[in-house]
Amino acid sequence: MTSAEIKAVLEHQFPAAMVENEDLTEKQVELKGNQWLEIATFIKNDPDLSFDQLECITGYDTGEDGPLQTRYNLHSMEHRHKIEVVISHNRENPNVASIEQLWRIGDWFERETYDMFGIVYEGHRDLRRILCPDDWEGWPLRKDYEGQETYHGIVVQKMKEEEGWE
Amino acid sequence: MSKYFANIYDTVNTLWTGMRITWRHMMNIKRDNVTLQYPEERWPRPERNIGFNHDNYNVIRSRLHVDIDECIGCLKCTRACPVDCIKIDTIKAPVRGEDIPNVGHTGETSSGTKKALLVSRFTIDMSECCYCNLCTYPCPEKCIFMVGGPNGSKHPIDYEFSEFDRNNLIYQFAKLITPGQKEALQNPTPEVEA
Amino acid sequence: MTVDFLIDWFAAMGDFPVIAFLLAVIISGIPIFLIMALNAIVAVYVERKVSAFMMDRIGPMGQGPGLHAGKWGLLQTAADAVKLLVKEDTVPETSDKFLFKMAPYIIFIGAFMGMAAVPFSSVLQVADFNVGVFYIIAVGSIGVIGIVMAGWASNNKWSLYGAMRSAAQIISYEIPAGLSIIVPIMMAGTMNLQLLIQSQSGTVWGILPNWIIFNNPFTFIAFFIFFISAVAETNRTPFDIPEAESELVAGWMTEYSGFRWALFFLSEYANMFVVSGLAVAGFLGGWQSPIPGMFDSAGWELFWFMGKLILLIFVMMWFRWTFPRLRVDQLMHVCWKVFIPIAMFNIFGVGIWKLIFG
Amino acid sequence: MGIVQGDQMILNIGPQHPSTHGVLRLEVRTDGEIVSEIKPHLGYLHRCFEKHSENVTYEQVIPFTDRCDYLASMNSNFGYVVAMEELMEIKVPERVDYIRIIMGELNRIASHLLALGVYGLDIGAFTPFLYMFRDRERILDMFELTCGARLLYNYMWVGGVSHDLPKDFEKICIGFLDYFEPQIKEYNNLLTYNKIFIERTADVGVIPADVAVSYGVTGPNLRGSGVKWDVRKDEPYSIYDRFEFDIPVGEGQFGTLGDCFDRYWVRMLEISQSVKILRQALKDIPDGNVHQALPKKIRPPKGSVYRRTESPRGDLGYYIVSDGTPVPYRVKMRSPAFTALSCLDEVSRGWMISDVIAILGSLDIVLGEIDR
Repeated sequence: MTSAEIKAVLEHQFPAAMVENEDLTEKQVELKGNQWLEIATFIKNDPDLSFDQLECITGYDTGEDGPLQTRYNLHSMEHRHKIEVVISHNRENPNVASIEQLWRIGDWFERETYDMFGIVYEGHRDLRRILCPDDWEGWPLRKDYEGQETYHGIVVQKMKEEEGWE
Repeated sequence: MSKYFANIYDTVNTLWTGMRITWRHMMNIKRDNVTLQYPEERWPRPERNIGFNHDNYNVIRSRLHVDIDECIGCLKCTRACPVDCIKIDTIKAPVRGEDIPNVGHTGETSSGTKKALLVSRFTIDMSECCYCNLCTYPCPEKCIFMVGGPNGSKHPIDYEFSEFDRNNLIYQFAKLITPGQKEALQNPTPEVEA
Repeated sequence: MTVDFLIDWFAAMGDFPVIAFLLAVIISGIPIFLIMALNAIVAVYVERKVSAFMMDRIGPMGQGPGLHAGKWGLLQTAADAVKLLVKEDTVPETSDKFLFKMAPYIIFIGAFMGMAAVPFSSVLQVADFNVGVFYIIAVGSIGVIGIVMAGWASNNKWSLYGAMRSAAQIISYEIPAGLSIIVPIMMAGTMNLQLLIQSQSGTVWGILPNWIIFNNPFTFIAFFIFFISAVAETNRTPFDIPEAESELVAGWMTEYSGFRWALFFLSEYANMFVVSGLAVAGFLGGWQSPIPGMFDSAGWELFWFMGKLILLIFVMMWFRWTFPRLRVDQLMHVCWKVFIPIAMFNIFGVGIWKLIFG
Repeated sequence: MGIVQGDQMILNIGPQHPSTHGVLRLEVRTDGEIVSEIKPHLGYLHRCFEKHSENVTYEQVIPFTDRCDYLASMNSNFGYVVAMEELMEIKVPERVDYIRIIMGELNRIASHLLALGVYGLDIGAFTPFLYMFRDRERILDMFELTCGARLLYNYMWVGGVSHDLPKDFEKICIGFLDYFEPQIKEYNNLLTYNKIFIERTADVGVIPADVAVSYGVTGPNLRGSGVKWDVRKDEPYSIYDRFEFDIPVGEGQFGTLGDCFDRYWVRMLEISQSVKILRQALKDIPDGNVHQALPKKIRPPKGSVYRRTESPRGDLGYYIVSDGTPVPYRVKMRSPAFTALSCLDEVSRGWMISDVIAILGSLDIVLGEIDR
């Protein structure tokens, strides 16, 4: 199926969940977060769609004032078609349902996105930081992130600055 | 039962095949040996005659080198460096394209470009360099290169530049300029007026 | 040149039997230790070279006469030994220090005692027991105690795994080794190593030397079972699971360093020497010449014995650098389901054979 | 750390361990030798690839991609430039495509050789490892000849490659392939058909096809489970659609479909397929200028692209978002080893510690790519 047809199926099934977004390409579709688990279950199990492979979850920060986004690249091994689902989150309290139990790789992808953006995936059974240390502060890939100056008493030395390096 | 013995036969057979291979290699060690006794013998560095723009030079990436007399201080290499290991400070030359002998500044590059800037500092931290070669391509005078580059004939390829002190890996290429000379160059007017 | 000879000799010099006994034992202990050290130094060098040649490398070339530009790294193991002796001897803070320090000696003593009964020639043997075969098999298992002690005392999970695997492995492989060494005992009717070797003189079927391995098909199979079990008992690849470096880092030796580790190393190579010596004595005619009736003077006896022994040690190295490693359960499978049934069958077969042909 | 039952023990494999292929820590809960749970702890090699990428220009990202999958840097570069070219809609000259495929396939062989050799090492066979390293060295020599670097190449650029091939490259490469093909047979005789090796790998660590897909396992690991999926064939990028080659899939000839042996065997077969592609590419490679399509300044239009390519470890995806400036707004790397490692827990439950090492080795992970 083409992306347009997939979108049509989604619109038919979940008319309330669709969000118009002009920034997106025709391969992407933005959905509301509140129905996501239901939609995910549907597109995974529906024989016509059958998105059985979750290629990638990308966290995305639209800017210092804009919302955070999670982008899911889905692919169907059976039908060989793909779609990218975009879900926007409130910047102050970013959360969305976890799809970790549908696509098992979602476990680590969601942990990674949580680690980098602080997006909370509700229902995830083991939502911890994965790449950064457990006690790291802040969400590194957000645009308003500022690095820690000390970590466990280790001062980030600006030796080079003292020597005249910028 | 026959499977049991077939298994044992299979095991003995395949293990014996493997042992024959190692035996053969051991017997032909003179022919098969690939070890080089490093400090005494070295692998020949590959020579090739086409590089960027089909110039005649070796593409081997070893140590960065700058021909400071050619440098015009355009900062293109600094901008190209992904790890910011090149630092350049420049002073506006009093007269464009003129030699300043007391600081060893030459006014023109070998290709005839007149220098407007005097490079007072050209530092490369080789311990940070990631050997990506990106700084060498934008250089308009081809004065920064991995040794063995366009001027390979002048500078032999050198891999072995380990140091005991990390600071020795910060290479200074600019001609030494004392603070007094620097000040004089930056504020040339008072002297002229006096 | 047995220890009995020395005891008699000292006893004849005066009326102090206890002192004579002690002197004789100590004096005969020195050559054993020298042989062990020399064996380790040479075997490690050979192992390095063999492994290198099998891998298309040339192995150590530096340390030798003339230092860096020296010849073939002949002094490499000597340099290693010096390095091990001057290395810091670390004892983990949380270890059981007494056991930790004891373990290397116990393993060493096991190997050392085994060496005492190796028949180098018809006269060169430190202790000529009337139960020599049994003795070697018995003292060979002392090492297990040391290994378990080392693994337990290190207070390290990897060491513990290594020790447990090792205990299971060595105790299991004692059985096929023991069962297959019964075959030469049956053939010769003695457990004395000298008598066992003497019974293998002459020829069999006119051409082959009358070694037990060539005596009948069952003994032929028994030799291989014994040899492979011996490899397993010395913890070498493909049975090196107690120290499997890609799984258990270094197994029960993980926490050891310096001289204590050197003792483990020494014992490992000494164990290889002892089990190969037993295989040679039991199956390959010991110091008997391969061409019956020729080259059998005293010097040749030593030469033949050492030649056969070195050949077997080489085969162990050859195994090591060719094969992958088995898993614990597969190791047990091979032992209990393959070797032990065949070894049992062999004893039966040899008995029948002896009844009919012997 | 969870509650430990009386007769269970928690064992830390790594971060410093010979068989974790880098700095990976596995928190293994064991019952004797039997593994009941594995918790992988990542991040020991985290070098902030994605954060770095947001602070350097597009061409400066390429040296960082080298360092992600340091065993297949060419393929890492390849994935990035393919994604960038899709974003910028650049058509590269044909010669560049051929050069890229030659380099990518050579690097695939090199990477697989290392994977197979190290796998032998994990199982305990030392010698095949060195034989394979010996041959990998020759490939690295060819890379050195081409671009001056042996491991981290920075060779593929957006719109081209940094250097043209050296003059005699075709001859040297064909010479290597002629030398190399008989070696595969020797590896097989020495390691693959070895009964001990088969016993250690067959039936061990079975990943059923549906589990593999659900865990996002890709590349040789997925094909080892019998799924015929290869981005080079199914979503052809560059000019892979011009070449004749098969996708080897696991058959479970010595055990169950999807076991460690299948994954190993698929890699071995893929080496032959890469040789096949290389021979075709070297035969047809056209002349041309490799710098023709290099953009003066890389300033992609606003937009985003997700493109995956087939690296030796599986689907290597790049998600690149551009805001019209010369600096990327967001670069996300979907690393195949990351997804492959995530299934380790499920696959190795109930197996022994030795098998965990075997399974981990068969997944062919590169920590540089997992931690990025």
